[in-house]
Amino acid sequence: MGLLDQRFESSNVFVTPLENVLNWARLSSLFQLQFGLACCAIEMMAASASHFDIMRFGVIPRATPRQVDVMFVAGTVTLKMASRIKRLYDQMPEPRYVISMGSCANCGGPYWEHGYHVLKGVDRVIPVDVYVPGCPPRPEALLEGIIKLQEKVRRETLVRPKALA
Amino acid sequence: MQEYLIGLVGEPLVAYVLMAVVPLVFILVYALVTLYMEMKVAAHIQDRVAYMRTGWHGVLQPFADILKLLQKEDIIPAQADRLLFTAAPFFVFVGTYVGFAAIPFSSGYVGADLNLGILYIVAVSSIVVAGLLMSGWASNNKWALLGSLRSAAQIVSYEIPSALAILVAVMIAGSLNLNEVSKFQEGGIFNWVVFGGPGPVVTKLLLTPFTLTAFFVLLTAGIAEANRTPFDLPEAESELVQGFNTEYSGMKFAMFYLAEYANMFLVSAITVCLFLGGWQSPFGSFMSGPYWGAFWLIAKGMFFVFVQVWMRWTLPRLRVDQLMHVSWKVMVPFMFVCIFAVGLILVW
Amino acid sequence: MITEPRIIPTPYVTKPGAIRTSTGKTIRTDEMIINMGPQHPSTHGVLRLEIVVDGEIIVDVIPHIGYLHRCFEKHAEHMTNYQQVIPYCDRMDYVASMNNDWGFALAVERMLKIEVPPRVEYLRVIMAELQRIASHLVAVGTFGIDMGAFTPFLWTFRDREKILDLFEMTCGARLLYNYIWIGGLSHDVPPGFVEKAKEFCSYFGPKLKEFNDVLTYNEIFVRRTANVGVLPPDVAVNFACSGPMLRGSGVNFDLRRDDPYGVYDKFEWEVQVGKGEFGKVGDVWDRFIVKVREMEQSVKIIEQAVAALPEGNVQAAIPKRIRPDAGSEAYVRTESPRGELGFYVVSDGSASPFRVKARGPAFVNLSVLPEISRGCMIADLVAIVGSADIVLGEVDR
Amino acid sequence: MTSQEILDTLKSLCGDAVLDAKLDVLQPWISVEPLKLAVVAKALREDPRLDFDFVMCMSGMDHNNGTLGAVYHLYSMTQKHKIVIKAIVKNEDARVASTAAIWGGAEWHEREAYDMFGIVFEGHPDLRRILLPDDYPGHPLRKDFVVPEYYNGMKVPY
Repeated sequence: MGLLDQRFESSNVFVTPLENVLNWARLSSLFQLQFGLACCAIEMMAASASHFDIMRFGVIPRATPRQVDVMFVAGTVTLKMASRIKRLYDQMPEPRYVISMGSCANCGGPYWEHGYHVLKGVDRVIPVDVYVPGCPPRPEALLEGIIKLQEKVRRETLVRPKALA
Repeated sequence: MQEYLIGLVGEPLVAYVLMAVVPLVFILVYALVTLYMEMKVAAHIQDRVAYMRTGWHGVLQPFADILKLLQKEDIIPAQADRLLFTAAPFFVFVGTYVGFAAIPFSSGYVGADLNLGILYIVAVSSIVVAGLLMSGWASNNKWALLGSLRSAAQIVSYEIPSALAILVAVMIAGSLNLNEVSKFQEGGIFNWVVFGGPGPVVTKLLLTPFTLTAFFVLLTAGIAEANRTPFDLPEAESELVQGFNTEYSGMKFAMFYLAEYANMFLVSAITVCLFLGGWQSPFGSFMSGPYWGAFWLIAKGMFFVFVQVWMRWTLPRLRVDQLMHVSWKVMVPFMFVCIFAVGLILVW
Repeated sequence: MITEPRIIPTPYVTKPGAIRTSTGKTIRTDEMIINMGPQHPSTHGVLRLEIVVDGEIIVDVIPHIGYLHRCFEKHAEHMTNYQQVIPYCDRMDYVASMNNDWGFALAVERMLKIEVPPRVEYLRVIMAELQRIASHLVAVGTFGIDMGAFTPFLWTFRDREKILDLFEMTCGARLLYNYIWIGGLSHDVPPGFVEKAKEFCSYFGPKLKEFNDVLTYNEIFVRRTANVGVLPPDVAVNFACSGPMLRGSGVNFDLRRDDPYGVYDKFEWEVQVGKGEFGKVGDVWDRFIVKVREMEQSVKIIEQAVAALPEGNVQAAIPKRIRPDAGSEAYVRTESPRGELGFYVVSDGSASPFRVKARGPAFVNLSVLPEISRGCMIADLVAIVGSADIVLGEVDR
Repeated sequence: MTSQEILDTLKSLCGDAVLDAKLDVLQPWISVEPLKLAVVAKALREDPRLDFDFVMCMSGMDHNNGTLGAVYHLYSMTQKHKIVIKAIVKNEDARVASTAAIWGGAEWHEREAYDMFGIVFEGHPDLRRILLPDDYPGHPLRKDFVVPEYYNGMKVPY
């Protein structure tokens, strides 16, 4: 849980601008876990290379899960890897986001039927914020996924949900 | 400036605090600028554009980064040594920050006008080593441990050639006080210590090869002490994940980051003060004075920060044994020769 | 509830060592086991290396693979026809899809004794060589990152985009193409392809020189890589290493020349071998420079193939339902960018393969890693893994 | 050397181990006694006329008739000839002599065959599973393999 998250009972004239500023900071500085699984990792690398330049959106790769905000699950998640991914996710500090990149991470992709060692969707082990379809998704699709994630972050609130109040 | 401030606020203690705040503010502003600059310079080297979405050409990106890091959850690993883990980033930052006290930003401002200024800087920067060792040990992470051991070995080794190089400048200027050394180099670019300091032309010509060598050694050793490429072994990303700060998150990580950037400027500023005239204008009395002095020191310092950034995005990294080799078997013998020669020339 | 897997410990016991100090005292030291990966910046994917270190010196390396085991062979057996296997071949070595497609298609063609039209042969060579350049660009670029130089990586990816543009105009995909089919190609190249390919060839030469200036002949880089991870030729052959790994050790062996397929015999080109210019033959630098020089050779081949590209059909006459004779089998090997890529295909007379075994070059090249990395430093291990140019999709299949 | 000459040489070296051969196919193969494979491999590797030093490929097989097979595709870098060696074993007694001591390149392939088919290679230095996790149930490339419903709490089928 991040600073100030869910610390307010209701929204008011002070909370809303604060929310806007904090959400702006969150969405424009998304450090990414430098970690690829399979084919999509190559497209993820292409997205961070000169041609597509994911850094325009403030996405910087960091090697350790302790310093990142978003994890791109780029590729097929196998049963052997699933527990590792869960651990990586657990090591990330709040607020944390997950982009599931590619069909394999979304639902098992081409390995859905006979993949005896493939996890059919990373959402079976960790929560996913944005799904990027494609096999593999083009780098533009990943950029779109980041924009979608930014839209989601922009709507976040510091107010505690009614159900928890 | 000190007397002026005491007169202004009346209370000496408040004046001292105000004096101390100046470098802190400077470090923060400078770190924001350099964060942005580093990424933009890197982008231009690499045929891309980097930050574009936060403000005009992404100028607000450093603010977003800091604000976001403030919001992050502060993780202390379960098996970590909590006290040392929390204290380490402060040690690292403070070790760098106190070094700024003895840097003469202009003829009118120096935090602490110490007689042994440069010696003081060399001494207090050792606190950084303690902080790095603490961070690696307390994290209870093998990569962090390796990283911190590497950095301790590296910083301790490179302090020797850098101290010897400092000695060359000190011998020529005849003072350990950085402000005095800066004053000594008055009268334009050719009176700087890197060109032999003010003196007869023959002495200058004789001194220049040795002072140039000392200058490059000091700069290189400084980069090594600041853990920048090609000497960024302690946090060698491709080998040790993130090195000593592997387990750090949120603001503690930001402290390390800040300390690294502050250190970059500190080593540049020391080099500038000792060899490149400090706050002196390169054009003699033209564009000089207390305010221009601050401009010149920061401009020269920033130039070497830029050089460090440039090198980082161009060069590969050394290996541990090669790093030690460069320090002990190349730089230290070279510096002994330099000191001997400079001493000989000065006595003669 | 997801539980942690039960793990059989590797058969390694750490041994206490001792350092004798100058005063004659001995200090007891312990070996430390570090897990490198599966999430580590320089394992090129999801490789896990269990390394036993004494300080920074590596005592032993135990590779653990399988974190990307995607059951290629099971899928190949369960497809309704042979053609459907090709997309899975694409995804096996995702950095060199064209070469993988060709390998499988060639295996089935040999079983069926199909001759493909000349235009197909030429286009396959062009595609495979373009893919080889693209793959080597990824390899040398990421190797730069392993050495701490980030910029060359971005430069290589910039140049790789030009090749991907060519592929994209051919078949619409950037990475996984499904372009080379059994008995031919999925379709002909579009108009303008030949001109763009020529343009690429002339663009690429200067860029490669620029890359060499900034990385290959950099003093620090040379010192980091020369005399590191030396793989002697006899060990390389015994461990069945192939591709740049084998040629880097000075063994003059290239399947394009020594076990001919395609129309490689019609072009002028040379097999590149490591010569030990800065150290012993078979060190990391040799393996690296072989890749760089192979890119030059590939450009040469593409230039000749594009100039001589014949007109004609792009699909041979093949039966609508591919059913090789029952019991027929073929092991066909091709030179993928990483080395000998073999497909062992067995048919039982039905429309789907009875058994497909893929021999990934990276899988075999990786198995020699413990042999060549004992006694070096952690930074050297990173260099050795980088120079072996593994793609985990192919190691684990 | 032609495949006939290879067969004759091999028979003269260790004739009792050679069971069967088929030379008139695309890639000629020789079938050998599974538990004497190491002896055959030593002969193939060390005889200067044969000199098979390069294991191109080693595959496990399930013939779907109660037998498993280990197939070695060999190549000689010096003599430039190829041969295929097969060792066929019963499902219930799947034991083959390991060749890892003779060809380093076969070591991981044999581990893979053990992992996928459950063929035990006797004398292998480190016969653990290589691709699948240590506690994975069954050998997936056997034709009678059934995909487990759950593995460590994770649902496996779609």
